[in-house]
Amino acid sequence: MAVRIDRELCNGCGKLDEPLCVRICPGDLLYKNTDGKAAIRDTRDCWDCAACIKECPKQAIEMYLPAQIGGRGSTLKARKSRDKIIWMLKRADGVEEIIEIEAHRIV
Amino acid sequence: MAVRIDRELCNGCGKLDEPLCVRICPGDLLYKNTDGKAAIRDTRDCWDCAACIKECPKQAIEMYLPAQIGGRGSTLKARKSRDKIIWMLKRADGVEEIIEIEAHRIV
Amino acid sequence: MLSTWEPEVVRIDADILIIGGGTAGCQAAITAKEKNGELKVVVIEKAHVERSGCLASGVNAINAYLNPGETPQSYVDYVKKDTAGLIRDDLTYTIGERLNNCTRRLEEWGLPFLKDENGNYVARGRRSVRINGERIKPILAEALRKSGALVLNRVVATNYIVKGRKVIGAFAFSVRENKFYVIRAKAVICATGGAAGLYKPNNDGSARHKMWYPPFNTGTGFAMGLRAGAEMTSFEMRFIALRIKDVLSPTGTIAQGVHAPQINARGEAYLRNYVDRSTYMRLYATLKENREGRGPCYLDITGLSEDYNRILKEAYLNMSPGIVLKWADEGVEPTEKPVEICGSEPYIVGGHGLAGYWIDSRRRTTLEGLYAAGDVAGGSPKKYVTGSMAEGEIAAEDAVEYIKNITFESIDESLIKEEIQRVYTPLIRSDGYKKLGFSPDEFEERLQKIMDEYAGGISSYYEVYEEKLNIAKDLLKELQKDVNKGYAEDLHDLMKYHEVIDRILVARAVVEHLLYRKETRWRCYQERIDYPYRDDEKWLKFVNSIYDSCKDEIKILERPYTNGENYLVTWLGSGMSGCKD
Amino acid sequence: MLSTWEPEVVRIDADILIIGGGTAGCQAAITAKEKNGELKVVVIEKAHVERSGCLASGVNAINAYLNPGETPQSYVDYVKKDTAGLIRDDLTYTIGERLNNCTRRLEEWGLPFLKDENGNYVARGRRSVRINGERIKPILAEALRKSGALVLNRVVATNYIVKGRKVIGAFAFSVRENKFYVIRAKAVICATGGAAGLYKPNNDGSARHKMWYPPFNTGTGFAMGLRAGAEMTSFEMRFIALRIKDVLSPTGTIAQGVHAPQINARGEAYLRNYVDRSTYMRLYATLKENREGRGPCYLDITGLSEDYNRILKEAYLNMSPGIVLKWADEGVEPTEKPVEICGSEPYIVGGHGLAGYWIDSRRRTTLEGLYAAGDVAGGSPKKYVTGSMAEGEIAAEDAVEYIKNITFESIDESLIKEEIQRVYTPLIRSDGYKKLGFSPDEFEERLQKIMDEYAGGISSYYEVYEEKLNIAKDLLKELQKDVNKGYAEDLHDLMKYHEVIDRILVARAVVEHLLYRKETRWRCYQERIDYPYRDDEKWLKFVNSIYDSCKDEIKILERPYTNGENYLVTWLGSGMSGCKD
Ligand SMILES: Cc1cc2c(cc1C)N(S(=O)(=O)O)[C@H]1C(=O)NC(=O)N=C1N2C[C@H](O)[C@H](O)[C@H](O)COP(=O)(O)OP(=O)(O)OC[C@H]1O[C@@H](n2cnc3c(N)ncnc32)[C@H](O)[C@@H]1O
Ligand SMILES: Cc1cc2c(cc1C)N(S(=O)(=O)O)[C@H]1C(=O)NC(=O)N=C1N2C[C@H](O)[C@H](O)[C@H](O)COP(=O)(O)OP(=O)(O)OC[C@H]1O[C@@H](n2cnc3c(N)ncnc32)[C@H](O)[C@@H]1O
Ligand SMILES: Nc1ncnc2c1ncn2[C@@H]1O[C@H](COP(=O)(O)O)[C@@H](O)[C@H]1O
Ligand SMILES: Nc1ncnc2c1ncn2[C@@H]1O[C@H](COP(=O)(O)O)[C@@H](O)[C@H]1O
Ligand SMILES: Nc1ncnc2c1ncn2[C@@H]1O[C@H](COP(=O)(O)O)[C@@H](O)[C@H]1O
Ligand code: SF4
Ligand code: SF4
Ligand code: SF4
Ligand code: SF4
Ligand code: NA
Repeated sequence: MAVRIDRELCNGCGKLDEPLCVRICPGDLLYKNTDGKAAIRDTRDCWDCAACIKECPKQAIEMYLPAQIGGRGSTLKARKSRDKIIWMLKRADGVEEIIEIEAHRIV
Repeated sequence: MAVRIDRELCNGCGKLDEPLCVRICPGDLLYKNTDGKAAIRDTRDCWDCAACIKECPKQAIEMYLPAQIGGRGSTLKARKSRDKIIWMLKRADGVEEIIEIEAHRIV
Repeated sequence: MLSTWEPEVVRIDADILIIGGGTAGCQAAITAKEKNGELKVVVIEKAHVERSGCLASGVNAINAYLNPGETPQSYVDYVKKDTAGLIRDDLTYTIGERLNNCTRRLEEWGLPFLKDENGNYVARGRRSVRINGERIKPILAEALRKSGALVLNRVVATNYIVKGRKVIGAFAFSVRENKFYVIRAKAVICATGGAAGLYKPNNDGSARHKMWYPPFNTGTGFAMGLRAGAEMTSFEMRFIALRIKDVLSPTGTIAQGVHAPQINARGEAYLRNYVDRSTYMRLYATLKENREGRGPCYLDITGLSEDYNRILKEAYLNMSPGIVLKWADEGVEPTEKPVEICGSEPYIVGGHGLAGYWIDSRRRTTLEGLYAAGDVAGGSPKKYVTGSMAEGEIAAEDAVEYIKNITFESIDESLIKEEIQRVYTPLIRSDGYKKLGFSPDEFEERLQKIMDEYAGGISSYYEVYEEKLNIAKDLLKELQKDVNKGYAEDLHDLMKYHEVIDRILVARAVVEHLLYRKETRWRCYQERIDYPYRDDEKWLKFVNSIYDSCKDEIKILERPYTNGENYLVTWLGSGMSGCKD
Repeated sequence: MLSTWEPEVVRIDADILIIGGGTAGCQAAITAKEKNGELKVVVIEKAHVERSGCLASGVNAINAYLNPGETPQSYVDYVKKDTAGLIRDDLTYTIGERLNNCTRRLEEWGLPFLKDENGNYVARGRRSVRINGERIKPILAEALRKSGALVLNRVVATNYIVKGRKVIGAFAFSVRENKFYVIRAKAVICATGGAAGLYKPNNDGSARHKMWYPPFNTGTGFAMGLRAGAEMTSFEMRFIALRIKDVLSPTGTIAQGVHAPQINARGEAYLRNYVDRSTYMRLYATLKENREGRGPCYLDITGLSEDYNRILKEAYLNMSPGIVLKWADEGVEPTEKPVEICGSEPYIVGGHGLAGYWIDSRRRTTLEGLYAAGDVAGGSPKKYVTGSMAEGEIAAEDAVEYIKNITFESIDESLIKEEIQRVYTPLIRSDGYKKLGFSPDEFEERLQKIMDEYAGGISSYYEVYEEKLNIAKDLLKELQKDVNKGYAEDLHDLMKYHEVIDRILVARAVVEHLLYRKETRWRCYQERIDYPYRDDEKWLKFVNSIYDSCKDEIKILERPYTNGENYLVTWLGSGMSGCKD
């Protein structure tokens, strides 16, 4: 269990045939639910690779650690631009941190 | 995962407020589903104590071993009478065995 | 917010309240009613007394019975020898005195005992007799019903009601109805059994509850006692059962029952290399064979005649059907191959081991008005079914006398409010704050991982040492805080939530005990690799603990071993009372 | 019955078919198209090439790059020394020749490399440079797209199409559509990566897939090769990663990146006690500290300046965000405390380790028309990203030449029918026979339990010996039969079903290899406690295997180690062809 989809924020990627998160997940874990929103088949199968959270244009997916390995509710979201990735880390105690990293040197 | 409820055989214990299997399970794992039949909350929580399979008057519940520990589909059912317990062991290869044991010396 | 879940408060007054309607609890209730039929005796049981606790599946022997030639003292001698010299002789002796009578009672109620030609019980070793014990729990439950005690099934105790150092009742909630119970009592007997699920079990995922000890015995009795300031003993002596691999069925049935030797992968009867063949050494030796390249190990039943196929299947169907299914899945008859054996997860259990409430010979705990009996009571290992019954009897007999001078105490309403809040808050969180929380299952995984890795679980061959134990200690304290972020979806889930809460506290006590005893007294059960030898000079004494709930600290104290003398159990803790102001 | 699930059969002819669009596969496709833009190059990928395989999350270093002063030969020397003297020099050398060029290509495509004042790459050790590699896979995928190769995403290869000992294409199915692919090819390059999930992983339950290696790399390439009769090497050299505990994030980032020492619980830099500090000895030493009472062990980053908090977070966000969340959950900055380390589950992977297809220096396997590159190719450890790319290049360059004289082969229709049957039967069973079956997850649990307990998983400190391995061998054979009772609910489930099928076969090969090598060459990776020493005289040679699918037997053969000389890879197996008649 490691990603959580905010059903308020997710719009099912509108008119796209295949939502972006569904398209990207290397484990084929995400699917479009009957309610038109993204859902995860089995949270136990998630690798925590963060591909989906980077891909979601609505920042509707957040990653967190399972309690088993010490997870306490800190979350990670991401927004990607053409050349950067902007990480949004939110600690369980509310402290937020933005980390921007170069990701693609456009040549 | 260790008990399986046959939804054809189960009649939800008819008019009983609380089905017999629901009443007996030491783990409170069984409940009456919206369809009126018994169901198990989470098969992973079953202790394999066999209380429910002894209790069911319809022999609708069978016990088996999870594949993880070598389960291959052999099943165990039981029928109790006032003084005896009759076990019905069915091997995955189809071989059946009935074992009757004294259970209560009525005095 | 609370209102959506606000339970109906049910108030009951009981002369004697028995928590846990298992082996000890049933016998306690029956005894109390026999002594004085006028008394209001109430039993609360989280499951249904018909099939709850250790006996849910049945048993196939009465493991504590004095066959001809045995005496209470010979029983004490045996138990002491098997426990590296450290037991409470007084407790064991007073159990020994009653074993055979408890056995006879079971027979009177209709439990089928196997008999020889002369009508005597069929011995299975010097202190054991064979039974067809599949129905043992319904039989006990019937006797309980007939006794006239009031039985509340599906009612889960959560805490004692405490006044100063006196227990005046208990709180409980129903998993069937939206009801919260406030039960006042003149005396309370705790008979909630031991604790499984503190450690990562042998199997995981779909088979995670395929364990020897009932996964539904979650140590709540210990936790309630700790929270109330009761003194506990010997939590460092974890009981680790030598069991049939995968299905975790008991081994005594064949080791003792048909004298099957323990052999290693080379066919050697490896116990021959050991002078000490006590219960824990049989386990230790098995692990050693495995570690040194001579495993796996087996109980060899291949020499037996074909008759034993049926005998063994019956014996296990009476107690632990898992192995019968395993034989079927392997397509073999029992005697066709040796059965592989392994060590279980560590349990905290006073019926096989030494851990539990610190009690006196009347089964009084260090809290006034509170008794303990059976797997939840410490100091007297190898009591099993009949020993647990014996303790239930002793406690009930004393309680019947004790309450003569006791009147009901008034309960501070704010205590009730607080406990309702504590108990039901996870459900409330599930309404509003679910997004941030974890389920009870997830916290249980965390607990078991911590204990497995840092406090000597299966994956470290049960070995412990200071540095790791200190980490366990810290992580458990953090986990205890984190659980407050948990939620429960329904009443069943709420029960699981409190089970985790309770297990964490028990685990914390286990870790403190393991940290304290700086020797290795019982290999595997308590194996401090930084203090690898038994040291009678310094450590032939009890390690006890009291939880200080104000400071949230477990304090360790020592109690001397005094050979056979009766103990005066005095209260040394501060308990819940101290932190109110 | 089949009809309900009868898939549409899609037929494709490819000059070069590449199975697996990961690091090696992308580079192979790009290279082939660069060499000859006219060729029809097809890539099939079970996930989506944009974020599949090892690189899905990103990486933060190019671990195989020759910094100034290093040469292909010094690279060979280092890898050989780190692998107890047994590698394929020819393979490692030919990788070494291309490492820096592959690195430059990544930079050209836009991967951000850190540079020093002089515009040189920032070295992270002698053969490693730092990158901001979060986007590495999308960058590779973009280059792939531009190459003009045809990419089929969500298409899972299940088997090669084999004629005699020649591979003439592959079968595959879509997890998005009800389509079965029959792809003919003049040459096939296998680039499916290694295998995780053969063993019980470090975490279970809700965290079971929190592992280092991708849980979605399931060893299908190995299994397809085995079923087709290809020769495999060194499966006994399991790669076990030293990783950050709980989150399993890589450690090189701090061990090599900021020179953090490995310390034990007492603060001692315990590697000082070892002359040999090779990769597996760093792991072995860590386990030893733990076993002997000096654990846990840590990478000590507390000495670093505060700047490193940001540096380390960035580095890990670029590759493995788990540890960043862990720091957040603990409420600490990275340099506030040492990070605890542990050994991972054993993986079979040719990119870090030695296991994989037996190939020649052109990356030809022992089957005609079949190449292997990257983590699926054996003999050349420590190739990492750039080494995998190099192998993709070498294979593609040779394939472009090879196919000049090759024409498409006709495919026997009955082969197609058989494979459709094999692939889709679990879905059919789900219609009718579900009652008797188990899900893929349940079989995976079984597999992992067997491997953990009998073939040297985490719970036995990775140690193996003959008796237990023989049990694993038997149980795996039985499991292989039992899986036939499994079912799949949908196409996703069907993929998982075949992943288990494939893992079981790979696991069987691992066990045979472990049984065969009667020495201990690589501690932990291959630690035979019944043969505890390295024995160069007898065992400085490769242990290889070929699966005989007719007899369902894995045959072991030996291949000599010949210092640096090119290998002629000849086919010694009988393969699938033999049992048709
Ligand atoms: C688990 C187990 C135990 C045994 C065996 C096999 C197995 C699989 N074998 S052999 O392997 O040794 O061979 C037996 C055997 O053949 N012969 C024998 O004499 N003893 C055996 N034991 C040992 C005895 O059974 C054991 O020592 C006694 O039964 C212990 O009696 P007691 O201490 O009463 O525990 P219990 O489990 O029976 O009852 C506890 C009850 O408390 C309830 N409970 C718990 N928490 C509660 C709460 N918060 N609120 C309300 N109720 C709450 C429980 O539901 C339960 O009903
Ligand atoms: C898992 C992992 C690996 C690394 C790292 C961190 C982590 C978390 N780190 S550090 O820790 O070392 O530091 C890296 C690092 O920083 N630097 C580095 O150089 N290498 C790292 N590796 C090693 C390299 O990444 C690795 O050696 C190469 O990427 C291997 O390349 P390749 O052999 O191509 O494997 P792949 O996983 O990229 O691709 C396999 C593809 O095949 C697909 N596939 C598999 N089966 C298929 C089937 N049946 N049908 C169709 N497709 C089918 C997969 O989906 C995948 O796309
Ligand atoms: N190897 C053995 N030798 C003698 N008694 C045993 C042996 N194993 C178990 N027992 C006894 O059998 C009873 C049940 O044990 P168990 O099944 O291990 O819980 C206990 O009284 C044990 O002391
Ligand atoms: N070329 C090499 N040959 C052998 N061992 C090496 C080589 N380079 C690095 N190492 C080992 O890797 C460790 C770290 O080296 P470095 O990566 O240079 O910081 C050293 O302790 C060496 O044992
Ligand atoms: N302690 C170490 N000393 C030197 N190099 C290391 C150390 N740990 C990891 N590395 C190197 O860092 C790279 C990535 O390693 P890893 O993160 O363990 O996969 C590899 O090239 C390793 O050889
Ligand atoms: S990518 Fe985001 S918005 Fe689109 S379906 Fe997935 S969660 Fe919803
Ligand atoms: S984090 Fe990775 S594995 Fe998990 S759901 Fe997202 S894309 Fe899939
Ligand atoms: S006892 Fe049997 S018939 Fe009654 S509800 Fe349960 S399964 Fe159905
Ligand atoms: S076997 Fe026992 S634990 Fe499992 S569902 Fe039936 S009664 Fe409950
Ligand atoms: Na271990």
